[in-house]
Amino acid sequence: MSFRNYKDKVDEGDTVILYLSNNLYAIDVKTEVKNKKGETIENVFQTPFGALKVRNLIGIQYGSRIELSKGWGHILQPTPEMWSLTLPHRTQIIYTPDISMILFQLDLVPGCVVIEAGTGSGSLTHALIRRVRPEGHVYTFDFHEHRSKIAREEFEAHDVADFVTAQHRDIIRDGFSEELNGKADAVFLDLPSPWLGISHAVKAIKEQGGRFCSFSPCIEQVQRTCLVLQENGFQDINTMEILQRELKVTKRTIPVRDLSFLKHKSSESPVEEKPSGDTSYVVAARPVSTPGHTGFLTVATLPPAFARSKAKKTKTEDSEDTDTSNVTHGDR
Amino acid sequence: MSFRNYKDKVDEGDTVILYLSNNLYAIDVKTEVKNKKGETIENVFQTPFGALKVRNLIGIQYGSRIELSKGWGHILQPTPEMWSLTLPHRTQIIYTPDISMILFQLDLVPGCVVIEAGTGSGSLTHALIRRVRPEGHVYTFDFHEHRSKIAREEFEAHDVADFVTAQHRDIIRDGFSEELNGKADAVFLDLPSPWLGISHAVKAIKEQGGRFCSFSPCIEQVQRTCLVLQENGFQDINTMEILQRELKVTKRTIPVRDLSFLKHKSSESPVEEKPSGDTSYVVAARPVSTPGHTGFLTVATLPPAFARSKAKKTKTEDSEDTDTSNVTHGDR
Amino acid sequence: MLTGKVSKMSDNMIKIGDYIVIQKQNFKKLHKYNKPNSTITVGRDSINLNGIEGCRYFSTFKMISKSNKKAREYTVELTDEVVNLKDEIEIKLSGSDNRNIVDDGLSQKLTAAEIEDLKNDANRASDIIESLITNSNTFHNKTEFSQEKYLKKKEKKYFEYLQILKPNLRTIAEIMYKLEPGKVQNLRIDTLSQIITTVNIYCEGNHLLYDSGSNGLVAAALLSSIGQNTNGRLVHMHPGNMSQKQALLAMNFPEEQLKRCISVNVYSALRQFYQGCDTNSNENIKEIPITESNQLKRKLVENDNEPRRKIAKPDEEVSEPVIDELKENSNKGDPKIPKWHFDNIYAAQILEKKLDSLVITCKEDPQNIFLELVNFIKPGRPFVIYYNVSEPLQNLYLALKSQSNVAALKLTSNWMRNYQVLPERTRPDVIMNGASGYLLSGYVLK
Amino acid sequence: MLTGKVSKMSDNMIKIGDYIVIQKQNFKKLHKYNKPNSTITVGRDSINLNGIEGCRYFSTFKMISKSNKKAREYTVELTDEVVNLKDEIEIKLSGSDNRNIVDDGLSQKLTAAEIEDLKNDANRASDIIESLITNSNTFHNKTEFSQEKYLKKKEKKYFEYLQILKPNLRTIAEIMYKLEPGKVQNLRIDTLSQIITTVNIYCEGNHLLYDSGSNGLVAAALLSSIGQNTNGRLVHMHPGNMSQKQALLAMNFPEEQLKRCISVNVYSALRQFYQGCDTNSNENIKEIPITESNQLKRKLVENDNEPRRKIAKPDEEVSEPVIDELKENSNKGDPKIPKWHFDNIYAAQILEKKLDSLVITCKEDPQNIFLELVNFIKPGRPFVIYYNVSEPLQNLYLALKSQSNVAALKLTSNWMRNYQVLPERTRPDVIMNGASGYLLSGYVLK
Repeated sequence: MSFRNYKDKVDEGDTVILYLSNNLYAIDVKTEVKNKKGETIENVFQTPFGALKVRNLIGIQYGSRIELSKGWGHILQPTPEMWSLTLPHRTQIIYTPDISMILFQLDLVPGCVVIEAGTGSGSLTHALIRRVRPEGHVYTFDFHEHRSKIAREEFEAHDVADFVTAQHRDIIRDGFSEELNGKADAVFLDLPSPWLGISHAVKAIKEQGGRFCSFSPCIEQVQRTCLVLQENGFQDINTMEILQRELKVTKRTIPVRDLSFLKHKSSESPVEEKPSGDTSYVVAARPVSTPGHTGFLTVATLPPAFARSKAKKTKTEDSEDTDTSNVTHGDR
Repeated sequence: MSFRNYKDKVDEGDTVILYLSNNLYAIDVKTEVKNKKGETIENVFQTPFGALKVRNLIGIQYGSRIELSKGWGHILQPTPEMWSLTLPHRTQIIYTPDISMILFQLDLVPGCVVIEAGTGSGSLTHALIRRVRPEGHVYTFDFHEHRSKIAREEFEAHDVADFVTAQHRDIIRDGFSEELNGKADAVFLDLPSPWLGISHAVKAIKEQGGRFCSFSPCIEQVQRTCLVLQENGFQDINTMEILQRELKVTKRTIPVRDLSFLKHKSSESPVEEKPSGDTSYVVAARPVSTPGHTGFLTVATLPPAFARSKAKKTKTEDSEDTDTSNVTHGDR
Repeated sequence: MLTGKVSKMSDNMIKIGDYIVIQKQNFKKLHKYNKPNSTITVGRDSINLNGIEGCRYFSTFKMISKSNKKAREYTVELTDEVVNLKDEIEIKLSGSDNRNIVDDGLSQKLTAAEIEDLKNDANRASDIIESLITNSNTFHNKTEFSQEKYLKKKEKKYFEYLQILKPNLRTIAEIMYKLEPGKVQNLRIDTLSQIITTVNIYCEGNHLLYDSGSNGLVAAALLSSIGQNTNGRLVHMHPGNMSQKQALLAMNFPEEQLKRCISVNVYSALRQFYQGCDTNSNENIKEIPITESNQLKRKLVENDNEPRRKIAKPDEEVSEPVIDELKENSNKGDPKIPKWHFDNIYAAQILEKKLDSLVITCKEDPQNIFLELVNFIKPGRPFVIYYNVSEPLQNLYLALKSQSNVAALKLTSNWMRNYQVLPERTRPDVIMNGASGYLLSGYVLK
Repeated sequence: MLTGKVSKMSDNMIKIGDYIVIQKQNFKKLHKYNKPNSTITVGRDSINLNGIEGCRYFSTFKMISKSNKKAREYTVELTDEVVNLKDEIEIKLSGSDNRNIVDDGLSQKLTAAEIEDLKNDANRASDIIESLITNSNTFHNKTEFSQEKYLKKKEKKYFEYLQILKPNLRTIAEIMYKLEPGKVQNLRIDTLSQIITTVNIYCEGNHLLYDSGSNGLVAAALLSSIGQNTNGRLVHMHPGNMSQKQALLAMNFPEEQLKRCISVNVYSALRQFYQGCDTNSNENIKEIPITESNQLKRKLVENDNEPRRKIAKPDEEVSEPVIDELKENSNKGDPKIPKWHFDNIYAAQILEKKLDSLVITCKEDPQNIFLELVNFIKPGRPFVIYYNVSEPLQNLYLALKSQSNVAALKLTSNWMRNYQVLPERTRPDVIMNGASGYLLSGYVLK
């Protein structure tokens, strides 16, 4: 229940984040769980620093230190950002640097209605919910029935189900539901063939216009999407990529090698041919291995109905590029 | 004549680099020039810091400071790197970060035979010559007759013509000349349609195999090139991008704002509500505006003849991507 | 289920007093539309906006030359259709490459003077360009690509349409950054967007911002995410007498929302908190009359049982503009007590209860400021500090590492790339912005 | 006109004593092929190389299981044809997306034990994988993309071919960096390639390198660009008794070329230069006998009129390996005087005449080392200093800015991105290397 509003203390039913030596773990605060045999047993969470009786978390203040047999950790209240780092992966997920830009580019503020397809593991969905509450709403669709079901259960468990409707639906084939026509401020697509969802997006966006964003790992998807956006009267079409890089800060001591003494004959005792001392720097080292690509974000504005230009077909010689109905794409 | 070997002093006929307050200028050391009327006059080079009588450069040591009426500069002997920064642009040119990687990826060492198309403004050509001399050779082609001629004249003037053959030739249409068959260690293409030059590259590369590199600004060119490389039996096909970023180092003084005094009632005299002091950091600032893209480098190995796999056609459904004979591309 | 923002029709009309965005091709400009016939400058053109009032946002206007085109003075006229040069000008011939083109500066047969006359006489940009093409020796030998490039360039020069957009966080942040990144501490949109998510801003809670260099951009971003008609509040601390609020005002926030951004001088607010009075002078202290408006404010903060009622008379040097800007929101009951006194009290009351997030975007060394303000943040809550170079944050990182009151310290920087996506010409933009600034983030511990 | 490198046929044959590169799919490994039946380890496989001697470089070998496959011991057999899994396995059915696939861990009907048996019994990787597919419930519902991904993964696991390549700078630099970037100071290929061009290395001239952490990679790069049968020379200074030369040796340079890399201890060479003797001890000094070999060396350096002939007896602690490694090149005339004595004299003579470039790739703070060695560089010549983090170079930058003996100071770092180029799946690689190190470059002034 800890996803809804900030709270001071841990209650039963909360999901909490255990921060332990640079790692995050999400823990459901349930005093008891069922074991493999179906028996109800005490809920004990195993950490690298020793076992944690989950019951003991109840009532402690968020931000508190908790002692483990081989060390200690801290209990934090989950945010969508922490959730992205701890959630169970059912698909590839979108992380905070992209999520931040998606929220920004979709012009989302509390009160907006936003459509998302597909739901995936719900990483972005949590961030969308946070941004549009309390009066706005998120409609999220996934063509994978099981995934959609799990997402719904998660939203219930996180006490944010009021703000989100998660449906199993192949929106490429079936479109968003009729009742959404003209209701959305923004549409986000993370689909293998996003360009096939654009006409549905146009239907769903409000008469006063709205924003569109598509997340695609490959450039071919972007190329098709941009063409179809243009044909559908979108303006300000932009494609971008965001990479966040973490810098490792340390105090580094490095040797100093004096060579100047060699200019003069040394005294009887030989000078050691070793570094003559140390100096230290506060260094920010860039990581050897770092995310190199997540996906391209293609964003665009659908103007209000009165200002939409008639859908223009691009010139004939380009048409092969847009005739993509027979291209099949798998899940990423 | 100063492009061939290192020298100590400036001679007449040299090209020298004037380094002036972070700017580089290439100057041909000729004591006299013709003016617009065809009259021979003293050669005076105008700089932002005052006029420079070119005659006075003769005999001075490279690395020397020269005085100008409003300041001073330094005279350096040109390297291919400095030349890239000062040469007259006749086309878009390739700069040192890409040039360095091209030389590296082509496995070039003194003695190699390398083919380049097109010559362009000769930026890369100078670096190729330096790397393969004294026994190697550069063959460079351009379909633009005038450009090819100017390049030839430049190589003569720079005293490196022994190491390079610059020809006007449309190598896509006509291939490299017959006499180059099986002679090259490496082939470099900077052409609007590089994939159309690959079969010619295969012919030109030695029986013992060699390396290939193509520089293209757009991803569509890369996609076609990679497919055709694969069809032609190349291995280790890689596409990469290099961006060099300059960091601006300065000592930056920033204010320190003390707020702790507010915890206590102050004495009669009010404390000023201003920064309480300064601190300074040696900072390396990243530039606001920096090259964001030059081109994609696609590199590959052509194995020795005995180890080349038979040219495999890719599957039929991909063939539309490679049927590109009717695609026209302009100059970049 | 379907609720969402109910937007009034009038919200979509251009009104006097609105901040508006003028878009001409890719160029965007922010403008306060103060009076019906206000004039803006776009490039070298001077454009009178008379007639846009009451039109819908997103409308397109054609620029009409006032007298001759040389003067570059225009009025505007609502239009339905934007003419695309490429659609108007039919190109019959293209070369297959540029091999035969020698750039000798002689390819255009028209003289400069003739072109100038053409510009003054022609009605439409397409007419000018058509003439230029007809009189070019080389245009028809150029490749289709080069021709398009040429048209794009000319279109940019002669494009004669404007669009009026409603500002929002995205457009304001882009415009301010593009105009002069130094004025917003190089705070690029990717980094700005991450500040908002990193500290988990949403419609509830109390959030603390110390900003001394973003011209109100960070406050605008946070308040925008807190939303209209919600309970969230932002305490916006700043040094100096006046907060920078350009971006905040440009958002056209309704009064209700803008009021929940409590802008206070950092010294006054902290003095109010620690000493119960917000000026350093001990003279002229008097009881605050409990007016309706400040009582209302006090009710928002529950359990307020502090006897901090003493506030000083306004210092004569204190900024008029702030007061002016927010005059309507301030207590009309007692004209002698400026609004900022109540703001300081209000802020101190919120500080008392501690806040849910901390954002620092400063020009000063962040260390002192962070160490002071982190005390007001509840345990378990996130913070983020922005600085435009990394070194001060590296220092602070090490200082905080040696303490035990923060967790999950992370220093990050971003890299953002824009793409040109066009058939056969897809590639990253050739110029990118290399300076995104740095974020140091973490969580406050108990 | 057509000259070029004349390569002997024998250069293209795998010989005992060569360093060789073993490539298995994308994995490359460097190996000194010391004896005909030497064994290498690739992943968990142990492979005996018996039989590769005399084969041409670029040949492909099939891995043959020695006994049962569990032991993971292989011999190799020259082969003509590499089998591509995708060409062998015909896939009849693909789903259009993965919507119906639930990953419950139950999709493979074969048990782990059955798969293990299969691996031991099957002759070819394609047989194993065909069985896996046939027994999978979900494979044929997967999309073509997912199927290909699956095959790629399996191919990697069961791929049974090796290729033997001839090492060169590119492969050596890639292998060393990939294996352990820390062992080459994080010197990535883009940065390495720029070191070579920045200091304008070519076949002529004398070049100075101080390297204390690249395992010979920088020396290999510079000597490679100086070339075979040319006049260029590299003075390669290092701290400690022994130079790191792994990469230098792996290049299989001919003796003539390797000799022009004069590797010297920085202290000894500088002492020789300044004091005319290369050890600090004053005992046991004797005249060097003028042997044929050291006279030859002295001739290379013209105008040598310095009376620096005194050298000391070898210090007993001095590394045997260096001497051993280069024994054949050293003066056979007088076994009592180790080669390094002559190298120090030779280096001092070159220093005397000053050099044409300076490269520093050190683990120490670069400032002292640069300030000392820059004195040996001719005016107008380039220098470059590599360091794996920027802060020491920032410091040095400021120090040099305040002096007037260098021009065009520039601190740079690189960013390199690799791409996956495949039909419908073109994108940058999802993991990139963020640490390229930093270069501080400039020109020496008079």
